[in-house]
Amino acid sequence: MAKIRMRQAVLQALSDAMDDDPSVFCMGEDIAAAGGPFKVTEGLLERHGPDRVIDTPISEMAFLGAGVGAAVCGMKPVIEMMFIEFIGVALDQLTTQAATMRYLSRGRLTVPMVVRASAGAGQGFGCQHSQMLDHWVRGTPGLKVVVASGARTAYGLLRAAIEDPDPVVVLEPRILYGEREEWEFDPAYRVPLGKAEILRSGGAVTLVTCGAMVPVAMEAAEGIDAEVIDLLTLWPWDRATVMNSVARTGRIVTLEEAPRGSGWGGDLVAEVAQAAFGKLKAPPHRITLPDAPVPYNGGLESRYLPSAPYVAEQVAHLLATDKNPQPWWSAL
Amino acid sequence: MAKIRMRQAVLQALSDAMDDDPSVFCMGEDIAAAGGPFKVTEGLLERHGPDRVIDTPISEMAFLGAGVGAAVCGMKPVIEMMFIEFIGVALDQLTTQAATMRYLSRGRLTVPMVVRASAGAGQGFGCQHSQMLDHWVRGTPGLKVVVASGARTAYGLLRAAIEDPDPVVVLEPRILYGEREEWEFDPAYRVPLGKAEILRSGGAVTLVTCGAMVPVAMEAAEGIDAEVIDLLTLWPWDRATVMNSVARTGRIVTLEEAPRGSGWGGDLVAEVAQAAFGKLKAPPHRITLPDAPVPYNGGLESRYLPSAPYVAEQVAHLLATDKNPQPWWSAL
Amino acid sequence: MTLSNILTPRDRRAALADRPTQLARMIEIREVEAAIQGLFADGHVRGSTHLANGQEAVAVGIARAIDPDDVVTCTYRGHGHALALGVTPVGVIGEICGRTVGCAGGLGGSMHLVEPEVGLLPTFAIIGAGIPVACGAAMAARARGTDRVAVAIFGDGTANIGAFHESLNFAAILRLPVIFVCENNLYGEYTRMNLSTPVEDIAVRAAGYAIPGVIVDGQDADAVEVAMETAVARARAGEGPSLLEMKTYRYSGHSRSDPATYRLPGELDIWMKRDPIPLFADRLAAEGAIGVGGLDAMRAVVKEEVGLAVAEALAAPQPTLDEIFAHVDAASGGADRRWHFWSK
Amino acid sequence: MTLSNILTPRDRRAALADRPTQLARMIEIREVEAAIQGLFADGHVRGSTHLANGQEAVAVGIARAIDPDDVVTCTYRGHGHALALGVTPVGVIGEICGRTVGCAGGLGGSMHLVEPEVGLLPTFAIIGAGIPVACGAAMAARARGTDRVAVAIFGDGTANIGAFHESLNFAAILRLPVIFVCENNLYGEYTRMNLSTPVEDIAVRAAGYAIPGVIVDGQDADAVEVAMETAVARARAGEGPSLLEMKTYRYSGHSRSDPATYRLPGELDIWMKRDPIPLFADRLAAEGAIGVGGLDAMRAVVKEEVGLAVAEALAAPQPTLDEIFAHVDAASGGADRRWHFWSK
Ligand SMILES: Cc1ncc(C[n+]2csc(CCOP(=O)(O)OP(=O)(O)O)c2C)c(N)n1
Ligand SMILES: Cc1ncc(C[n+]2csc(CCOP(=O)(O)OP(=O)(O)O)c2C)c(N)n1
Ligand SMILES: [Mg+2]
Ligand SMILES: [Mg+2]
Repeated sequence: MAKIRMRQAVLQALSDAMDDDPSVFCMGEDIAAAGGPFKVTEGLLERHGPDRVIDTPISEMAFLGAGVGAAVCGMKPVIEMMFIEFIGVALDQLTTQAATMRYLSRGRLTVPMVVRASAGAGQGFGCQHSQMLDHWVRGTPGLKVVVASGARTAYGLLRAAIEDPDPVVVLEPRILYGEREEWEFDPAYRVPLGKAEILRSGGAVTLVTCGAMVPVAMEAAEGIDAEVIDLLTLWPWDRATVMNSVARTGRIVTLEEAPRGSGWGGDLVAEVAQAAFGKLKAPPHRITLPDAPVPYNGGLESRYLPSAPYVAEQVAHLLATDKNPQPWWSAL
Repeated sequence: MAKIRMRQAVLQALSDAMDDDPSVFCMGEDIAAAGGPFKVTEGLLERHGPDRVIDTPISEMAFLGAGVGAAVCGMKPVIEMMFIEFIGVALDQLTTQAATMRYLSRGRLTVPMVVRASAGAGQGFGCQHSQMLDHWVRGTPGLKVVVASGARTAYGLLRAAIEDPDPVVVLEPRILYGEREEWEFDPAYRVPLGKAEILRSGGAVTLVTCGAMVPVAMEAAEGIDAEVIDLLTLWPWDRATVMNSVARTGRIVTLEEAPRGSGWGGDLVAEVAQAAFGKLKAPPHRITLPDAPVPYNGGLESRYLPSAPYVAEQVAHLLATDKNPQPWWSAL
Repeated sequence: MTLSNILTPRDRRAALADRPTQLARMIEIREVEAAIQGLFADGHVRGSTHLANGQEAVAVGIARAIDPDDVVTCTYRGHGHALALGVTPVGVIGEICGRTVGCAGGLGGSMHLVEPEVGLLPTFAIIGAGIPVACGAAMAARARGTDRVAVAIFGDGTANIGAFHESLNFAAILRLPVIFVCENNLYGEYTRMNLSTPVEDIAVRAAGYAIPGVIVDGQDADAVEVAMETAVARARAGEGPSLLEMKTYRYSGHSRSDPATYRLPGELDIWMKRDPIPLFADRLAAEGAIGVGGLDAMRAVVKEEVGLAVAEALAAPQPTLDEIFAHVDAASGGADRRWHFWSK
Repeated sequence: MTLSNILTPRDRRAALADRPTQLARMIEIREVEAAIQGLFADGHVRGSTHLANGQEAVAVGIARAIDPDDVVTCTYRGHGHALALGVTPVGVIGEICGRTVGCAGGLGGSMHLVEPEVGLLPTFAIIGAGIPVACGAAMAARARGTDRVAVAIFGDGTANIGAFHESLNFAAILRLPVIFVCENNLYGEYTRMNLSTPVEDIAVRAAGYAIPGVIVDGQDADAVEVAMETAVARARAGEGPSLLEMKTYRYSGHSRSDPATYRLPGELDIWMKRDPIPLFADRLAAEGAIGVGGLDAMRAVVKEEVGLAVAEALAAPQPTLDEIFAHVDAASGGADRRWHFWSK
């Protein structure tokens, strides 16, 4: 049982996948010689060589598109988008090209490509380098979206994504790269795509979250009879696990690292409200970011992001009153 | 009282806005000399001249970004994206640059820019030219998104969007360009951003929709006691109008031209489920597109899109049973 | 020359080795485009369609210079390339009419023709999108130890989109076996090139990436073939990419019923004087490869074949609703029909 | 030379007319970057920060050649440009420390410095994003009948992104009054230019757009100024855009605590031998504009000023929570502080 950092788990997953399958290769900006801006790919070049660990020019459209072409022709490219925001200059290749290749070729051509991207707030990178932006890709037919929440899930999701025959976006919360997790490393370990995980069982409320909000939710859940679910796959998400939990608890709260207007919780809560109609003990509740860009200042950013005490307070209020608490900014 | 086509209303709105405000100019591919691929800007060049009606190279990133810079420097650019899909090669300029300019300059610099885009399915343009894709921009702090549903709303929304001090995306359902609407033309007419419209009052169910689905909803509503709401602004959407209607009807159905995973109905239904908790007579219901790309074949595409009979059938089933009907494809 | 409709795409491709067949293929493209124009007028074609009549020599010249195992990314203006590469007239016309016999089963349409058997990826409807994808195919070819190359075909207007620039730089720095073919037909939609592009020759941009930039007579199928062969040889030898600019012209408007009133006066006539079909026919006659009246005889045969293809396409069934869901992703449950490039 | 901290940005800009002040400004940039490095080490700077020490001559040369009413788009590596254009050391250091006295109130951070008063738009953190925006500013200048120009400043690595290509073509075809300034410091992040770009000079790419492409000695403030003046004159005269490539070098790593172990051996020393500050100081001495020991004296004064700025920044309050919501859109209710370019 060793404690490993998420950064190491991602590196291990990439390296193991390249050991197991010669068609896997990695490509991105400064991932090879420099070992990655977040040291995620350190040593990958030395181990697998320059033909399989490739530094690119600053040309997201070119290397994301090249990933599509390489995947169609029998390779399994793993493309790194250093920050998810950068996909804003190349989105077409992922959502319009990769996602329609199988459909337009009537199943003859497929795009087994993985796009890895660091994402999320909390480290003072400012409003153009701190978002999750899963809504840009979530719900695109033919495209899957997953979010890691620590070393174990990062390894398991990434291996599963690389083995998936279709394009998968893997979001890696940047703030978790350095976090260590107790995990009995197992190279055969996979997190099946489309499956959520119950991290903590509870009877009073189902708290669904993902990514960097998972540790926040777990801390907040202490002392509350909350069932915490790590959604893991944002699209297509695990309806059964969520619905079964809500059937037991009768209450649903989502904890989302996104403003309400673009968060994954809308679709999820809508589905719950439909499936559990008449069976909920309290109104569904969404804990989200405010409708504003991410502030740079440390004090502001740490308030901007939901903290464990804030989440605990929100959930406690819901349990105590069976009414929706106001978000912190309503008091301003 | 004249019948005018939506295409003419858009043209009139652009021309009137340019007459009223010298800082307004239009830019896009083939909008000037050719009068636009859908003949929407026919005559605009002749009336307002080449300095204000500008043909661009095929460079979405350049001319969308130029719109941002021109807006910051006192102009009111109206940028045409011929098909909304094309924003996939330039999204960064809209969501990451335009939307954060006011925030990063602490209110000193603003981006009064309008991005017009034709959108939607139904005409056999294939899966890369037939989507709404409002989810790419919806919910972005600092950015508004509206959808026209006919000549009147196209004129009113576009004029209001051009007068708005912040960036606004105006989606124009391509399939409606040729549709005629009875409307007493009034150059002072505006559709306030952020306000929905009740097109038909009813007591049994609130049917919320927008864009090309509005005529479908209206036809479907005949013979049903349905209140039909045209949302008009997708972000920020009109909470009050929707909630008040649901408070009266006790039932909510959304009709969305998007697969469920990316449709605007998720957030809306989640909000309704929260605000009207315990007061709904039936589970909320969402009528969406299937989770598949848009097919080219005519028979397939016309089934792929919700038709009036299908919507009527879905709503009738909900009213009769107070249970959610299955989508048509569940029978396949 | 053989009845194209009873041959497989690969057979049709192989048949191009025969010079008279090469001429017949150019005529076939011309006739198929004419047929599509008619089908559009008759309401059998939905949405939009982009004809390439006038550009036949580019398509056939490229198809002759590469192997069916080489990969091609092309655009919505791809009917001619699809036919040249080997897709049958029924596969092309059927797709454009949305029928099951179409090369994409009727779900793709005019802008998305496809045939992996002859290396054609689904043609791209977003400007520039196919260019980086061709780079990736070239990366795969090299990584898998084959000497396959990739060809990216696009237009003059597309030379102003970011993906063009990024791809040429990317391919140059990685020395990828890819050939960038710009079909310069002088117009991007309704805009003449001089109004969107400050240089007259796209080929000059190659210097910005230190790769060869070659201007080619796109009306001469042999000139296209020779230029392609040089670039392909260079690519297969590991010497990197090339940019070829094919000077050509489209006789039809940009799409649908565009009357192309924006053309410069007389321009069309000047180009028609160098129509690629008689130009090539005369050469074959001089070579003695076809006899007197050979062109007319050939045209008659091809016309008949295309007529048969149209009839077959229109007689074919429409796809069923389940096709919408058959191939969205691996879980869709559509039969596994995966094509494996370069697998022994 | 005057105490920079008590001057407004516009005053500081005007003060650059004085050549000793020009030298002092270069020293100021050097010292502010050094201070930021220290503040980062001490934990006062969050996220990332990108220093421009070594590139001071480019910043000051540009600032001298344009007016405060001209518009500048720059990148995350913008501390030097912000200071040169006129932003006060407190405005820069304060922003990077997230304080209210920062030029973006502490909400933007190191990558987003801004000061409309001197034409600086919020610096862009997405590669290439500022280039088309500068084109738009140039369109506005022309549309509004002013002779203002726009300057887009970006790096060598950025010359490989689509926005660079599209913008140069766009500006060329519209003959926009914009100057594209590529600061070629030989590296894009941790990658040497030769590994990402097949040409040695970015300037050669100008030929692909039929605009002037000029290589400039970026270590010589006067050379930068002269080259800029030519391009600016051309732009103001309506003759269109230019691409200037400033050959320079960054002494620090790409960002944060990057040790820059990827540098070629000896490369740093070679560049330091042509450090822009002594180079310019010697020239001023030769002109008699500064006396013996003038440089040291000046450095001492600037060091003290920067020390005061650091103290003032660290003593300043943190922004309050309501600032998050003050300027999201017009409805946010933040005070209307709109800046109007070129309004009488
Ligand atoms: C990103 C994007 N922008 C715009 C379009 C619309 N469009 C389709 S074809 C075309 C003209 C392309 O001209 P060119 O590259 O010369 O090719 P040609 O049609 O002449 O073969 C345009 C602008 C598109 N499909 N994608
Ligand atoms: C679209 C995009 N891709 C990648 C990055 C990450 N990134 C930030 S700086 C940088 C290097 C830029 O190099 P250059 O253009 O030479 O500018 P310099 O930093 O040397 O001034 C990269 C790749 C980004 N910010 N945006
Ligand atoms: Mg063309
Ligand atoms: Mg650089």
